[in-house]
This record gives sequence, C-alpha cells and structure tokens, in this order.
Amino acid sequence: MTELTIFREEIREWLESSAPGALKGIGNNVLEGCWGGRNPIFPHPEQEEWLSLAAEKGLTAPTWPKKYGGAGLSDDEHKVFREEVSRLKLPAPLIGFGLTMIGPTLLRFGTDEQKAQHIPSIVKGRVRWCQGYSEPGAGSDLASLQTRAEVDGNDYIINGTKVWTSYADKSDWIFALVRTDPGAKKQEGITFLLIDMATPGISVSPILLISGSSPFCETYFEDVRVPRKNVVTEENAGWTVAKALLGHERSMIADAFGGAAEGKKAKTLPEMAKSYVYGGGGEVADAVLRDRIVQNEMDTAAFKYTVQRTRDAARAGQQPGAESSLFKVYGTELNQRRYDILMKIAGPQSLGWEGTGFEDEELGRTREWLRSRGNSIEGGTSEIQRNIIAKRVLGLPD
Amino acid sequence: MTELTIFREEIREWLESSAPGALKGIGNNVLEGCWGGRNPIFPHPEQEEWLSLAAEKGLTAPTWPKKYGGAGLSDDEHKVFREEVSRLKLPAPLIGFGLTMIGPTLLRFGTDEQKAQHIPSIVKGRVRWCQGYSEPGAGSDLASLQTRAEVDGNDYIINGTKVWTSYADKSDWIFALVRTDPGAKKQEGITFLLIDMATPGISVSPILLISGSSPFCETYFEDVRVPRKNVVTEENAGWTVAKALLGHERSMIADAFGGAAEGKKAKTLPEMAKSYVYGGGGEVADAVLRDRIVQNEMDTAAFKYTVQRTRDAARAGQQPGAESSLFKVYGTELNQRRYDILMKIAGPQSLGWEGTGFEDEELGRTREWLRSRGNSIEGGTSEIQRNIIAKRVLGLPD
Amino acid sequence: MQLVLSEDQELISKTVGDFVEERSPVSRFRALRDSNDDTGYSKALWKEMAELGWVGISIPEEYGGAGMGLADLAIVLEGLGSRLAPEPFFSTVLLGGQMLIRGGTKDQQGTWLPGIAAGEKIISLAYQELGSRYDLNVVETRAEDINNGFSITGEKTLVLDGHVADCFLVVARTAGDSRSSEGISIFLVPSDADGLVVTRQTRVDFRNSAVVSLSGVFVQRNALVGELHRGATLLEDVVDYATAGLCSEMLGGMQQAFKLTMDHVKERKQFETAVGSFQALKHRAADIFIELELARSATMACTRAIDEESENSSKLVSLAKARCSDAYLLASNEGVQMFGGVGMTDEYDIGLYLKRARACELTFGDSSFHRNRWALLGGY
Amino acid sequence: MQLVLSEDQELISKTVGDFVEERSPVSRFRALRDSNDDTGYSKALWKEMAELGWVGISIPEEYGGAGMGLADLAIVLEGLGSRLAPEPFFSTVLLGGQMLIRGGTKDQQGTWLPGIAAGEKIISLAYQELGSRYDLNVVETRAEDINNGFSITGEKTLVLDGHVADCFLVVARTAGDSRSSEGISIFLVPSDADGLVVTRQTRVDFRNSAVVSLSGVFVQRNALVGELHRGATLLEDVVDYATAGLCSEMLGGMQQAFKLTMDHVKERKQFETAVGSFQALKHRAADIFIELELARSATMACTRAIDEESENSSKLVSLAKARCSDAYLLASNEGVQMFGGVGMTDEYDIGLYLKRARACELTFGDSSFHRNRWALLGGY
Repeated sequence: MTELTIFREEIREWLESSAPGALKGIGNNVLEGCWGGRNPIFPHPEQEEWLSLAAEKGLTAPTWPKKYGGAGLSDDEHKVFREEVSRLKLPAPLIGFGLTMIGPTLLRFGTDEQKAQHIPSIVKGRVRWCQGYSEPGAGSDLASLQTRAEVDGNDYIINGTKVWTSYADKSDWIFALVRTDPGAKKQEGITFLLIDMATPGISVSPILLISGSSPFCETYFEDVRVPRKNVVTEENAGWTVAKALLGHERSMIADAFGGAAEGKKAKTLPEMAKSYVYGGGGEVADAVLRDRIVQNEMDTAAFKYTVQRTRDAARAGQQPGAESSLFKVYGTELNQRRYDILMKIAGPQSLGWEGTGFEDEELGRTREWLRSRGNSIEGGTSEIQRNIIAKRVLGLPD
Repeated sequence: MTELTIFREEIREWLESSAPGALKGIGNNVLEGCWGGRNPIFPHPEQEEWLSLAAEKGLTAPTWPKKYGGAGLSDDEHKVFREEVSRLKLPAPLIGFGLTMIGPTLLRFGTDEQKAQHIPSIVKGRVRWCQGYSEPGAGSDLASLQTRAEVDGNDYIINGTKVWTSYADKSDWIFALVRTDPGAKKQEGITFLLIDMATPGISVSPILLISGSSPFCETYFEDVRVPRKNVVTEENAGWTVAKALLGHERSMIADAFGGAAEGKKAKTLPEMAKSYVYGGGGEVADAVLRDRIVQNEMDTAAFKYTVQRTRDAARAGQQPGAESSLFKVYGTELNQRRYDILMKIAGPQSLGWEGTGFEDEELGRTREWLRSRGNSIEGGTSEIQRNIIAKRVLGLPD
Repeated sequence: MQLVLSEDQELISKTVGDFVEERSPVSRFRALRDSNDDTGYSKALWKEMAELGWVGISIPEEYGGAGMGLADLAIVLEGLGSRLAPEPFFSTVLLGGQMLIRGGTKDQQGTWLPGIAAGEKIISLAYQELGSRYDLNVVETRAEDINNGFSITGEKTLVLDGHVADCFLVVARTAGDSRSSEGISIFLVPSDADGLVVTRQTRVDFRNSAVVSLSGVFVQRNALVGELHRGATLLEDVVDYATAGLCSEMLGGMQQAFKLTMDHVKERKQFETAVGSFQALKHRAADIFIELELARSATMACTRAIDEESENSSKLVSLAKARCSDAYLLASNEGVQMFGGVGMTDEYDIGLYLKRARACELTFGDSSFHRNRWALLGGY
Repeated sequence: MQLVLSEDQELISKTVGDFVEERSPVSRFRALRDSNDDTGYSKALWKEMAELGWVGISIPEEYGGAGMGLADLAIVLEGLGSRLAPEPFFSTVLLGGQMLIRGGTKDQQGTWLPGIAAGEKIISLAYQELGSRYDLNVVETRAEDINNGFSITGEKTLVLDGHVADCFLVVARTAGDSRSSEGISIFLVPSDADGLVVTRQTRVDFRNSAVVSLSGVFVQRNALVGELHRGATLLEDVVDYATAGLCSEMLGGMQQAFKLTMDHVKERKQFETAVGSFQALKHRAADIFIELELARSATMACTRAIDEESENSSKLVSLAKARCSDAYLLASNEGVQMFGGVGMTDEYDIGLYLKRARACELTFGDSSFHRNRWALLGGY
C-alpha cells in the first residue's frame, strides 16, 4: 500500500466521521461558500463547525506550510484531498482572496513577521481580505494609479480612491497598490501595501451595476495612517508583486471560464429552446436559433478540448504559451454569446426586471445576461488579451 | 415645349435613324464595350460605325467642350441622352480610362497644348489610355513610389516599374506618377506625366491572378525618354493631380458596387438555392443556408436604399460625407459574402476550374468568387476605408 | 420614394431635438425610474407633446390630429428614442390609436381619437400572451358570443402602458384553434370593466407594461373593432405600423448610444493615449457607423412604404426591424465594451441603452424572426 | 483521451516536417500543376512515402502496414497538408483502403492492401454523384442482380485520383428509392472493366479527381464489399474516418497559410511601419490564432475518438469538420487580404491555400451541414 493510498484512507475516514453530515451533498457553490473574517457569515449553520475542524488541521489551506498553520500537503496529497472532498460533495471549508491571492503572495514575498502575523489568521478564516488595485479612470492601464502614500515618520499617509474592490464592505484587510514616488516613471514608484480596513479614514460604498447590486465597492482613503512595515518587499517595488499576483488572478479568471464550459449546466441550450420554442419531431422549431445553439455548443466543446489540451501538454512537460489570454478572451465572449442566445430563446419573457409576469429563473437569466457583458472587461479586457496574443504568441511588432 | 423636350426629340430621332440596328437591345455590357485606340477591337462589327457616328457629334464625351470635339451638353441634356441611349438598350459608343480619368483631368489641369493634343483623340476613340500609379511593394501607400524621372535637357529619363496597370498591353498612352525629387518628403517630389507607350524602353507583361488571366499588367520603364512638356501642371506637383483623380476613381469603384446591388441579376440567390438545394413547399431545404441568403438579400436592399438616400440627399443640396468609403467597404464585402454563399449553394459543383463535370456557369462563378477577394483590396483597401470613416466621419484622433 | 427629409421634416427634427435636449434628457427618465413613479411617465410632458401636435400627428384632422404620415411621426419617435423618453406613444398612438384609425367605427373613432390627440386618453393594445412569442395568430384568450355581446376570458402580458390605460383593444379568439389566423376578433374594453384586472410589470428597460387578466369580461356587440373573426389582417397591419415606429425610436437610441461612446473614447485616455486612437477600436467604430447608416436607410424606406401603401411595405418593415434589432444591440454592446468598467455601472447611461436595445429587439420579433418573414413574403 | 502528442508521435511529426521542407515544398505542387502532369502527383515520392511507412501506417501489419491509428496518420496528413502535397492519400488510404480494412473479405484485403501499403496500387471510392451534395444516401447508380453477378450503371463525379486508380469501390443502389439508406451496396470494380470510362477533371485546387461513368459494367458476386443492401453504415463510417483525416490535412494548411501571412506582415512596410504593427490587423490575427487552436483541439479529439471507437466519434467528426472548414477559410481569406494586391496574384502561394480551403470545405460537408448533423446526433 503506497503512502498516498494510506493518506487517502485516513482523509476519507476523517471526512466521513468528522465533516458535518448536513453539508454532505451540498457541493461547491461559491455563493454558498464561507468567506470567514471578523464577522463571518455562515450560509449553512454547520459551516462554522466545518471551518473550525478543517482549520485546526490546516486543511483550509492544504498546501501551505505547517509552520503557519497550513496542512503542508504535497501536490499529490492535495489532489487526493480534493477528490475525497468532492466525493462527498462537501463545500470547501473556506474560500476567499486570503487563500487565493494575498496568502500565496505573502508566502513568496512577505517578511517572516508579515507571514507570522497574517498567514495563520487566513488559514483560520479569521481575517477576510480584499484587493485594492484599480482606480477611477485607470481601466486597463493599471500602472497609471494615483492613490498617494506619503511618508510621515514610520507611517504612510494614504489619500485616494480604489474602485472594483470586491467585498470591501465585508473585508477586514485590504492589499493595495499605492504611489510612493510620484516623480518616478509609471510602473516604478508603486508600493504594495497591507492596510487594516478598520483604520480611521477609510470608507466604502457599494457599486450598483447595470445588472443590479454587486460585490464591488468604491473604497476611499482620506489621510489614512499605515505603518511602513506593512510594505510587501520594498518601497517602489510593488509592481513586481502586483504583476505576479495579476498573472495569478488572470489565470484564475481564465480557469473559471475554461471550467465554466463544463460546470453550471442547469439546463442546456437545446433543453431551453425546447421549452420555449419546441417544434415537432424533436427538432427546435426555429432553424436559425437551432443553428446558433449548435454553434454555441460546438464552441463550448472545442473550447473544453482546448483547455484539456493545454492541461495534457502541461502534464507532458510542455511550456504553456499565452493560453490564459486565449481562455480569457474566448471563454468570456463564449459566455456572452450564450446569454445572447438565452435572451433570444426566451424572447419577450427575457424582458423582466422583477415581479409580475416572469418566472424567477427568467428574471435571474436577464440579470446574468447583463452581468456577462462585464466578463470581457474585468480581469484584463478582451482588447488587452488580443494585444497580448498578438505580441507574445504571434510576435507581431509594436 | 421646353428646350429639353426638343433636345430629347432630336436625340431620339437621330438614335433611331442612325444608330446601327444590330446594336439595339445589346445594352451596356462592359465586357462587350469598345475601348478604342490605335488598334481598336470591336466585339460587334457595327460598333465601329457606332463609334464613328457618335464621335463625329462628340457624343462619345457628351459633356466635354465642343472646342475639343465634345458635344458640350449640359447636365440635363446629358441625362436625356443617357436615357434615350438606354431606352434603345444601346451600348455606349466608347468606354475607357481616357473618357473617365485622364480626359477630365486634362480638361481641369492640362495646358491648352495638352488639351489640343489629347482630348480630341480621346473623343474620337483613337488613343487608348492606361494608368501607372501603383508600384511593387507600395500597396495602399501610393506616395512611397520609386519610379525615377531624371531631367536630361528637355526630357526626362524614366526608370522603374508600375504594377496593376490595367490593359497596359492594349493601351497607347499611359499617365503615370514618377518621382522627380528624391530628396523631398514623400508626397512632394512626385510628378504627373503623360507617356507614349510606343516610346523605346517600355515593356509590358500581363499579371496572372488566382482567378486566372486578368487585364492587369506589370509595366517596366528602362531609360525611357519623355519630353518635359508632358508634365501635367508642374514638376513635383503631381500629388495634387493624382489625389483629384484618385478620389474620382474611388467614387467610380464605389458607384460600381453601389450599382452592382441592382444590376447583374442573372439569377437571384433564392433561385440559385432552389436549383441546387430545393426543398418542399417552396422553401429552401437548408434552413441555415436560406437564412444566409436572406441576410445577403437584406444587406443588398439596405445598401441599395443607402445609395439612394445619398443621392436623394445630394439632390436636396446636402453635403456628402464619406459615403464613397462606406460604399466601397460595404459594397465590396457584400459582394464577397454573396460569392461565399454562391460557393456554398453549389457545394461540390463549385470545385471546378475547367472542363469535365462542371457547367460553364459553375466554372465562371468559381473564378468570379476568387476574383471577388480582390474587391476589398483594389481601389483602397477595406482597412484604408475604415480608417477614413473613423477619421473623417467619426472624428477619432490619430 | 424620397429618402431624404423635406424642409418641413427638417424643422420637426430640429424642434424635437431641442425639446429633448432641454426638457427630456436621460436624467428625466432615470428620475422616473428611481422614484418608483406611479405612472412611469410624465403626464405634464405628454400633454405638452400633444399641444405641440406630436401625439396627434398621424390622427385625421377631423378628430383633432394633423393627418400627417408615419414618416413625420417617425421623426418625433427618433428624437424621443434618443433620450429614452417613456411617454405612451406606442400603446396609444402606434398601436391603439392606429388600430382605431384603420379598423374602428365612426362612433369608436369619435369617442376615442380626439381624447388621444389631446393627450388626455391612454389606450393600449392587449395582444400578447405567454407563449405567443412573435406569432400574432397565437391567441388563446376567448370571446364567447352571448346575449347581444361577448364574454372575454384570458390573460394578456406585456400590455404597454396597461397600468394607466383608459381602455384596451383586446385581441381574442371567437373561432378556430389557438394558432389559426381565422377566428381572431378585436374588442374595445374599458379598463374599469368588471372582471378585468391590471397588474403593473417591471421591465428590464423600465418601460411601462402590465399583465391584463380578463375573466368573463362582458362587452356589447358594438365593442367589436373591425370584422368578426377577421381581425388578423388588421392586427398584422397595425403591428407592422408600430414596428416601423419602433425602428424609428431605435434609430434615435442607437445613434445616441454611439455618440456617447464616441465622445467617451475621444476623451478617455489610457496608456497616455486617447482610447479612440487605437486602430482596432476605430475599425469597429467604422463598422458600427455603417450598420447605423444602413439601419437608417431601411427604416426610412419602410416608413415611406407604409405611407405610400406600397405592396412591399411588410417586407421593408421586416428589413428595418431585423437591421435595427442587430444594429442597436451592436452599438450598445460595443458601447459598454468601449466605455470599459464604468460602462457596467448603473451610473452611466450607456447601460440604459443596452437594456432598451434588448427590449426593442424582443418586441415585435427579433432579427431571425424577421429574416424568416422576409423569405416567406419573398416566396422561398 | 490524451490531447497531446506522445514522444513517438512527436518524432513522426518532426520527420514529416523535415521531409516536406526538403522534398515537398509548395513549388513542387506548383510545378506539377503548371506542367499539366499526366498523373498530377509524384509516383516516386509516393513510393518513398510508402517506404517511410506512411502510406501503410493504418494498414494491419499482416498486410504489410504498421497497424497504427488515425491519430498517427493524422500527423503525416497535417505535414503534407501544410505544403499542399497532392499524393493520393485520400483516395487510396483514407477512403478505399479504409473501406477494405473495415468491410472487405480476407480475399479482397489480401489482394489489395499489400499493394496499397507498398505504394503500388491506387484505389478510389466512387460515391459522389451530381446532385448528391453531402447526402451519402443519395445514390442513383444502380447495380442489377444478374447471372451470378451485378450489372452497374451510373455516373460518379469527383472521384479522387480516379484517373490513376487501379480499381474503384463503387457505391450503387441494389434496392430502395434514390434517397434511402436501405439498399446501398458497394462493389470492387477494376478500372479496366468493360463499360467503365474515366474522364479526368480539373479542379480549382488542382487536386486530382475524375468523372467515372459506368454503363452495364459487370462484376461477379465476390466483388461485393460488405453486406448486400447494407452498405450505408460502412460508407458513413469510412467517410467519417476520411473526414477526420481531411481535418488533419486542413490543420496543416491553415497553420501554414497563417504562418506565411504573419511572416509577410512582419516584413512588409507601409507608411514606413510594418503592416503587422497595425492594431486592427493584430486583433484579427489574434482571432485567427484562437480559431486555429480550437480547430486543432477539435481535430485531435475526433481522431482519438475514432481510434478509441468512442460512441460520440461522429459528433466529434462533425465538430472538427465544421470548425476546420470555417477556420481554414478564415485564415486563407484573411491571408489574401493581409498580403494585399500580391495575394491576388498567382505568383504568391497564399492563393493556393485559399483554393484548397474552399475545396476542403465543400468536401464531406460544409460547416452548416455538420452543425445540422451535430444537432441531429444530439437529438434536437
């Protein structure tokens, strides 16, 4: 019996005996996930117990070092753990930007003191993080940021505004890019800073989208005092950290769209079409709509195989190219086309915003359609991705 | 009875009594037109008589001044003349670049001597002209031309190569752009020159296209001696002349595509589809193909109405905008889409190049499809046209 | 057919343009939306539009209108569409009013048209049902012939301005099966009739509509509009007319959405360059421009064809609606994309145009519906 | 299913790549075309390919082949497709050979497969007729059952490499009406049979095909390949197999067309700037790149599905063919456009790819045919 098999048996036994029964079968629905924090929300009451059990063993952050509270699993063990969790259809014990973004960043770039201060509290789900990068008017040109950090003794005084800070209204800390040297060239003079959201001078207001309410916020800094020791790496070296994290974020978003092709199949397009425009003989009555559905299904299939091909190539030791740009641009636009078709399928029943005359499912789809328009903008616009492909893959000149 | 009505009666009487009967009903098929020249070709033997009759009255160039052999008609009279000619479905007595391009240019920019030398011979159809603008490697960037003209006494010595010189192998004279000041900035230092194709040192070779043989030639100049008095306007001022002519050429091409929507309707797409993929009940069996046909028909109709709108607006005294760019880009791409559909309609029967197993009509269509790919390149590429729209109409910055 | 505005029409166009600029900017529509206004439009402004002659522009002079054509009305609709004005033109003028003009008895016309022209009466056409999609012949609402009148039962959805209508033109089946074009009849039903219940809807484009339920609503024989059993043609003609009007509104909307976008990209800098100077964006902008021009030509052609009672007017309506549906979506989708992140926020107007574009697309048939219709009318 | 080349496959890929670079550049194909060569391919090179093991790659080892899968053969086809090599792979290996492997008797296999693997025999499938379009069941050629054999009469068109074939597999109707899948049978007919006339065709892509006329051609009962009346499934399976192979060839062609184009725009200057630096062109290039990647994924998936005898292999073949048809046309259309005027001249290679792209599109069904097939296979 290999070590991995033993590990699998242990994990399986532990999950079966310890994980709260009420959570089994629920699966990994992000909307129902537990984000932790100082004022945590547990969509299912048993998630509190599940979080505390997992955190105790470091299994909220399975691959992080034991020294900082993680479980120190190898990649293979981590895979086994995920398989066993999904076998029972258990939700992840903890989700959030602490685990996916700032944690890995601090483990790579942070000082020992920073790691000791922040990593365990992320693992335990005690502190919830948000990200402060974008600014009003900056768009894709992240490096043009204006939020100022002026040195005052051992502190910085921060002034400025961040936008698209997801869940800033629910977070305890923020990692942010601030300008520390206004004289330097754009990408120089930027510092990566950790800021406690409880600091006086910070205020947050949620952003209303065309699709309705959203997790996004605008976050204002007015003479906010932050200790200089909260700098990650060095002053004016924030761009390097940000770039590493950004690449990570983009591949996450791309993965999400690469994965979306497979997941979330409440109803397929042909099923939808049959319920709204069913014809005779098993065919969708509107032949043109049917063809658009086929196109979307084929695009989805070809995209799925492309994701698989990239993974198979990576496993075979081949270097990845600009796949994340391909995934981002194609996955998001595919999703947009899908919602466009869904709107056409439901026809006049896509016109609802709320209330009378529309099913909840219809209202939800219309909002999701609107929300999908943002997919090709957030996380690096489609334009930026096409520029990247042209430059990095095709080698076209500037 | 107005003067115009009298004019109409005269013209009608003259056409009915004098125009060769064998030509009546033939219509204005360019391929069958008479291009004149020192060695004229008359697809119909009666065209020789028709040309000489019309030329005598200056009606080969109806609006040109009588002084140079034209008929001196007003615009209204010209319209009447065209109406009467097309009432009898007579071919134009003469066509070619002399009438459409260099003639109007000389009338505007030429010296009295140049006019006296060239205009009457154009009117009489005795000299056939071609155009020498493009050069190998220049593409849309016309001003980058390299053909050199060096002064030697009262002559220039010309060296260089022109491409896309339509019918150079059949023409007697060429109007060409040559570089007279290699030190000047690109568009300066260019001279507009009239050159007799019989001059020693000129040779011509036809260009084979992907669609087969073509009227295009490559024209080589090797120490060709041309009198300096053949300059139109002044040395180094050729760009102004060329631009005027080019605008003229583009609107001709655009008009051709604007008009193409109406003319040349051998068989409509639905008719074609019915003969290759006819279904039951009057519908085209392949619903997706049918939808593409509808799209093309609708595009054609909307385009036709746009052409009409522009004309109606012009008649109402409104200033035209960048319509010729719109016509060019949309008309050519519409034509390409049309051939794409035609290829799909005939399916495997579109695969022929010549000979066995294919109808002549099928072979012709396949060649025309290939030829249509050039439509979005020649006469200003689609890219250039979109640039023009963005700049001149939409005012987008450089 | 002249595809150019006459001098009179140019004048209307300028008047409407000035009016919306001053009196009806998008912020007015927004305020109506955000205040959960009871009517969802401005009664005062509607009255004013009536006084300007716009509401009655197509109503015969004998009933207080101007007796002009759809090509003239189209200019007003385009102007209002450019700022998303929610006044009840479609319910009252293009659908209800037009149906009375085409199919009403002298009595019915005399009763309703003057009030409409004066901006005092709202009248709506209740034709759409759940599941009817764009097929006008799918009518399940039934009108039974009883004692000198009819008893109507059924449910209508997306009845424009239904919550403020004084009266409805209800499309009901008096014979035939639920998809037949035979056996469709149209009835005038006052909104306070017994058994009629109106429930207001909230739409994605925040334009006004309602669900109208009828359960055994009694109307007298003289409530019939047009011929018994033979209402289908009248209905199709009226919907064609309204569709042409909708195209005109859409034209105003797409043009304005495009203008907002172009203004934005000229101003907005990224990487120290105006976004509008990026060539890929320029070429997309050029393509939008072309589509807008073609949509305009098609719309002008169809309004004029209707005025001239041309035999291919239905084909031209389908041409215009197919193009306008796609062009408005293109202009507003690309608008949001070119605005970038802020385009996704409710704060910017471009999203309102996107919503309206979608709503317009899915009203009176989307582009593939109209392409199919074009082919059927063309015999293939 | 593993969507990555194994080490062995990488090796084949490199060998083929070196081979076409040295021995089979596009200029070789061009020379065959311009010399009006009798065979239209190189017999010597075909023999060499056979010696390299490529011709017999999918033929069972007992008949002198390598007994490998379609995924391996696909690599060879992609390499050859990149330089438009006109050797008779489709007629002899993917259609004819494959049909004998799947449906032939031991005798038939023993007679023909070793000759094919050795590069000595050409065998083609005569299935297409005027008007059959992409429907394999439309067969008007009739085979009448007479005295211990069959008499075949009919005309086949676009029979690949028909002018050099030693033998044909002729699809004929032995029962049923002319569109029925029942009653289709397949016969081995030697090219020198009495009553069989072959006329060479000249195609737009200058690939070899012929019209084959049969008038009362007699074959014995043992000429039957597969079951009497039940040839339709065998035919569909073989065409699926060949379609997957064609997609692989197309992949090579589109990739090379795109490479030529990118090389050109990096070099070519206009207005003193490399054409490839214009952003609008860059974005279009990025879109082509994406389409090519997706076409490759789909093609790899379908060849592997066939090798694994997966139940959804037909669906995946349709996926690949639909994508490859559109992607190859896109890459070559855009190629000509980006080359500009010279792209329109016969002198440049890009036009040859455009022609081949079209020919491939219209062979074994275009993209809308395969989208329809996908839906039918998916039950909607």
